[in-house]
Amino acid sequence: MTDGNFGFADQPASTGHQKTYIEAISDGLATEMANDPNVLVLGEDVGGSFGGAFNVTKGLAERFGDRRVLNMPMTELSFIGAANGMALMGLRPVIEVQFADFISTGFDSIVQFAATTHYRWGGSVPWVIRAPSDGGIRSGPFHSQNPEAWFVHTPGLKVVAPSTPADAKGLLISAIRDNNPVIYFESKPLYRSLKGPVPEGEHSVPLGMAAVTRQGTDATVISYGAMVHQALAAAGTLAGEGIDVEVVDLRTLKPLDTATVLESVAKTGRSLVVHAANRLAGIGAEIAAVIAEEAFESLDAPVMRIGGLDTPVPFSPPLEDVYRPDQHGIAEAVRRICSY
Amino acid sequence: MTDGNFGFADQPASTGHQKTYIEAISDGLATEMANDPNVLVLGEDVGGSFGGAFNVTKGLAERFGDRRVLNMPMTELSFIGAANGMALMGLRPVIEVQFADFISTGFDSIVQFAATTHYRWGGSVPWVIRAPSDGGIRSGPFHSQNPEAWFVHTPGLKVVAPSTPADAKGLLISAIRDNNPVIYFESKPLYRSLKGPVPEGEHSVPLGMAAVTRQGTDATVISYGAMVHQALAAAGTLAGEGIDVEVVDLRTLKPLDTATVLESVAKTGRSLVVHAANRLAGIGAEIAAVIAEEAFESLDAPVMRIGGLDTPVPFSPPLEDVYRPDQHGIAEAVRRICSY
Amino acid sequence: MNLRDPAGEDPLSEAERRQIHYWMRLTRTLDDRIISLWKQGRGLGGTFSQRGHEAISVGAGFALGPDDVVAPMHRDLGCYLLRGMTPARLLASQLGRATGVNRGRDANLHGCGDLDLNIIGFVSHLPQSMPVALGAAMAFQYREEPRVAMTFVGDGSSNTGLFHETLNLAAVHEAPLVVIVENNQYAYSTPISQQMAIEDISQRGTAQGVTSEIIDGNDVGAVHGAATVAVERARSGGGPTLIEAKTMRMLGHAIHDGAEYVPADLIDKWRKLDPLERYEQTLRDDGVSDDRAFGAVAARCKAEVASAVRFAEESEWPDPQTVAEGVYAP
Amino acid sequence: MNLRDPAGEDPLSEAERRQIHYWMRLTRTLDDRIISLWKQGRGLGGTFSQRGHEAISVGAGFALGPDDVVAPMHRDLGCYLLRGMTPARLLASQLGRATGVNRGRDANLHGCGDLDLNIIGFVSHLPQSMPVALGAAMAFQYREEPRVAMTFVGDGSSNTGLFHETLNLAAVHEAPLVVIVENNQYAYSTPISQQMAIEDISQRGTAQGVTSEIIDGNDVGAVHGAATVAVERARSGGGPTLIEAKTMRMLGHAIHDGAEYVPADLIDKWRKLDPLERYEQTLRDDGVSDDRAFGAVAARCKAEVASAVRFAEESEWPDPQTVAEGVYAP
Ligand SMILES: Cc1ncc(C[n+]2csc(CCOP(=O)(O)OP(=O)(O)O)c2C)c(N)n1
Ligand SMILES: Cc1ncc(C[n+]2csc(CCOP(=O)(O)OP(=O)(O)O)c2C)c(N)n1
Ligand SMILES: [Mg+2]
Ligand SMILES: [Mg+2]
Repeated sequence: MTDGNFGFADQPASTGHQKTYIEAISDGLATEMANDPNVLVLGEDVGGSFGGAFNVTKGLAERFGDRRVLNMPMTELSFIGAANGMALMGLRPVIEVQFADFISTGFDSIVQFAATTHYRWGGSVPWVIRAPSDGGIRSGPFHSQNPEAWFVHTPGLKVVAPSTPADAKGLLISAIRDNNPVIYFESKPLYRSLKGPVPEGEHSVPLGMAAVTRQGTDATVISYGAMVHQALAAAGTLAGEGIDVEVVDLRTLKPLDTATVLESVAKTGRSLVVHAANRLAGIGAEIAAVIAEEAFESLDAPVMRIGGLDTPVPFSPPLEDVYRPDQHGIAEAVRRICSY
Repeated sequence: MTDGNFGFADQPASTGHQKTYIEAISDGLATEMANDPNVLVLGEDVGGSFGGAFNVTKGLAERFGDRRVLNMPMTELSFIGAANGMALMGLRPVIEVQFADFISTGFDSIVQFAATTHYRWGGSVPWVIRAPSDGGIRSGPFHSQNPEAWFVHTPGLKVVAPSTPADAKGLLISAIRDNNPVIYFESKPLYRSLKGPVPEGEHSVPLGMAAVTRQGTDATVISYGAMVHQALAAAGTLAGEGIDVEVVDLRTLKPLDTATVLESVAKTGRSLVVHAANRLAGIGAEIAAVIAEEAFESLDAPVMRIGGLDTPVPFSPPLEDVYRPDQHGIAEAVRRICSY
Repeated sequence: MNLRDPAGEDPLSEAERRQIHYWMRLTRTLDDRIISLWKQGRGLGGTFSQRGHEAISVGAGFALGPDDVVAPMHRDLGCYLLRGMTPARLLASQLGRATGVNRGRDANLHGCGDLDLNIIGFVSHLPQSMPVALGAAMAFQYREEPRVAMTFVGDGSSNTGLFHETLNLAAVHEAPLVVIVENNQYAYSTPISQQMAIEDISQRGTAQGVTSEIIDGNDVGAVHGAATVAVERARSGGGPTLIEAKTMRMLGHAIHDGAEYVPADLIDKWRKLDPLERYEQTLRDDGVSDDRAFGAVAARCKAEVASAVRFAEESEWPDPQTVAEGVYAP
Repeated sequence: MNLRDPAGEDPLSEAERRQIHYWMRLTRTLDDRIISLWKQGRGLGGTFSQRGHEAISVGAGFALGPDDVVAPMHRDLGCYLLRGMTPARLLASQLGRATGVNRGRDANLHGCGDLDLNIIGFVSHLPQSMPVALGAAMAFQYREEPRVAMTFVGDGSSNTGLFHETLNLAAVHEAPLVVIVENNQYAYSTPISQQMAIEDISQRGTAQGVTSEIIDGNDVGAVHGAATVAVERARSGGGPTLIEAKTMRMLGHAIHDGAEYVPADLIDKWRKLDPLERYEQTLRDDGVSDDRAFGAVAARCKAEVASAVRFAEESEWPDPQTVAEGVYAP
């Protein structure tokens, strides 16, 4: 599963145009809409000339027609529910929730209906929810949430969280093509701050495969989304101190690619899991538990976790800055496990 | 925190009348209603002569008047929201969701409003949601759920899950007196199958304290709710094989009493976490991660987890029986860690 | 008698009317048998009776064409049957067998979905079938297919936000959706007077701009007529319809519930309005059928149900090895 | 002019009318200043303008007594102010300072709650304030206190299930609740025609059995009059009221939004109906005030806001050491 997956193997570092992370999402969406007439977009404010709170869908209504880009009233529970019905009838709706924080308003339609339907009676619900998530941009407790753990814990869903423009496009296309409900957490802090090469046209990145974004021998940092870049920055700092860090980007949170994680930890013997979501009972706990159980004999230090505090995401910069993991905390934790 | 807490120290094994687990819940509720006029009950079908789907509130309307036991329409989102307002005004509503499975319908009122309010502006929201949870009783994917992990991951909530009649009463009373939103997961499979001594009148068990329900030296099994009894049964079997198991009953899932867990693991060096909820990204992951990080040096074997499969809870007995952890699987896992 | 036709003539052929009667009788027979099985301790988990709801589930379901889609709920046994879900599969499902509709994965009528029959299975969380049916209707619009989606919902469920959201969205999109409200006056133990401050649920549809009306839910002709008009409206681009069918839940909420909270005279009143007996009387009056024929139908239904019970009880259990299969679509 | 009084006499004293004017002017002045601060890059995060909504938030809020409780939303700046939340605290909150209402924990007007002022803070998830206000009203009923709860909600929010559920529950309990619907014709970029198939939101209240009416939301007298009647109805046991106040959102959804999607002539039309200018004209016409006095009020408001800006900008930041404090009530 992880063969050929090291060192950006499927992150085409040298091909494709430079695009921001958010442009890559729009590109992926337009590419798949052009490719498959069953793909349609729905959400609050996504239609017309406006194109959504972040302009991800701007231009789609013009290009593909109003019938394929539907403005919804502010009623997440019913429009995700309607997407369940569309998907059962063979369409592939791509739903935008305006902020990931509002996904909780549509909770039942996701965790009770969409997640359970195939298991119970075989109906297939191929939708994607695009959820602009994460903080660090001073938007307070209701526009900064990272609710992925709720969905990873729920049987029947898939969850992805790209960290690069190329993956943003490639994972979105795979998510749309997948025959199951997929929640696609996009990173607001990366939207316009991160640029990278993105292949033109067809480009898919398989769900369920982590990437080893940086090879190293001394410790493994496992992360996803914006925190991958904090991990890489910390790795850069630590390289100067003679600590060689391997960075694993999970990319898909459900199903989890534990094989890649365990392979890396077997090599390094030290591991740290990092996410911006609340640390307590977050996905980091699952990964740490898997490592603790399955890599027990390779461990030279306890597996550590860094995550958001067990508080709502505070608004004020001095508070959010201590709430939120960053490269300094990551570097410090890696030093600790490496000197264990 | 754990002093004097061993061997049922605060589980009054010899005092109090014998009551079933469900009678103990009703007793706790009536005791606190008699004690505090601010306590009122609301939920679907809880009122009148009926007294709820499980009859927990039967007799309360007659005893305390209809104004203190309010039948609600089937609208969890708004009646939990209304409880938020009542609680802000100084009442202490005890909300019954008919099955824990339906707590997801009121999700926003819990995770967005109730959980965040004190942190954001100091309003205090002292309610309790009573959620009849867990399966093993052939009631299928929508009447068997164990959704506690969603709430443990959410900052601002407290979560309890009693395993004995005495704790069912004592934790309920403490939950009602707590000035925060508390979700109280009661165990349907224990309702009428478990009887035990329950102190009359005043009886509270503090939130946030685990109990060491069985002392042992070879391995620690950490659990809560109905699974505690499976762990005890397994410990009985294993005692015959010369394996002396300590059983920790968490009782409160948030805040977690990690001190008691770590103390036990420090002693035994081997640990297994068990819950009926889906294993993947469940609370067991958090506990295993804490043990892996903080008890690293005491561990003689990898910390293991047993939980529900990553599927909806299946209805048919042969399926549910393999879905659901039991004493045999627990005993087997303990043998494995003990022969590691 | 079809309320649609002022001349009093039923637009249905005699054969169709006999079919409707057959489905009602089969529904009643199967329902009665389920209750007796559960009382004998041969059931598994809980189960819901639909007694008294035959006119609604059969009358409305009969108005659909084969390509239309339906999302029924827990008291719509008749609708499942007439769409082609056999008593054998339904019973095997309720008994948790591998041969049941959901292969032992879901309880009673929950999750009895089969897209080959254009039936969407439901979840407990009421009324989740509403937005799903709406989504199906919007898919038909999107693909410009002349298909209609129908769903059923209770009085209790009509208090939920999802009910209102769905009606609003359906109205905005003029979706080909038909919503049948089964107002059986109770949600579990809670009478309608404690659930809402209004008399008629239909006004909730009107308030969202959905064409709404009230019918006698124990008159299968009335139900079928209203449903037919609504289905035609939907199919011809006239948008959604809400039909409030007034009826009464004749037994407890579910098998374990004795419903002591329901006044006896309310039940007595509605027993006299039994939809099956009334339809038989109409067919007799109209000379479409007679007691001999009814006897033959009853015998046939009894035999079908008996063979279904045999099939279900003799069916194998699901293989525990397969428990984790099918969570994801390939 | 108060619509309640057919004789055209305003039941408010002249002093009260000048107070209302003051609150409207203060609201406008603070709002304008917030916009200019943010445009100058001195803001933090996003912020919402309430321009054009002064008549609603002030007129309705002014109908409450000190013991009544209010749960306002993101465009109800005026209501916060007249309940006693000072511009200084509000601005410090928006700038994330330790001296702000929520001590840096929440953004813009979110979470500006203070039970000493009987204000409940709101969360983003709309319209969560509705059931919370209902619960407060039910608490007053339970304790037999003569208090009323009021809340505000937008046209967009009136599509949500929670809106309907809350109205239904309020009607069933005849709760002392007043719901002000600010129909400003847009939810973010979505015009009301794409949100609902109906003209008037008030009919959604009527459909649940809630007394409902429509008023001119740019006429502060009308708003205050209707709110006063509703508050009195609630206080005297007459149950809930919904008031639909028609208005227009004059700027973008939030500070970053240029609202290019709004037709210019719609804005032009409503600009002529500016609630503050209209009220000044009324006060002039009625001889209650004059331009000199208005000038003095404007100057006072400007000074108050200027000092609030100074206070807020000079306030200390929250101590990062405290970040984990206050999650739980002791
Ligand atoms: C969201 C939700 N909450 C609670 C329940 C539990 N429950 C099952 S059926 C029922 C009553 C439903 O009443 P109604 O909609 O009138 O349907 P009926 O059973 O009368 O046909 C309740 C409360 C549920 N299914 N869904
Ligand atoms: C449940 C939910 N979904 C999405 C949003 C994002 N959002 C914030 S305000 C808004 C529009 C609200 O419109 P309306 O209720 O009319 O209030 P207005 O802003 O016009 O005053 C939206 C979609 C939200 N706050 N809550
Ligand atoms: Mg009913
Ligand atoms: Mg609006």
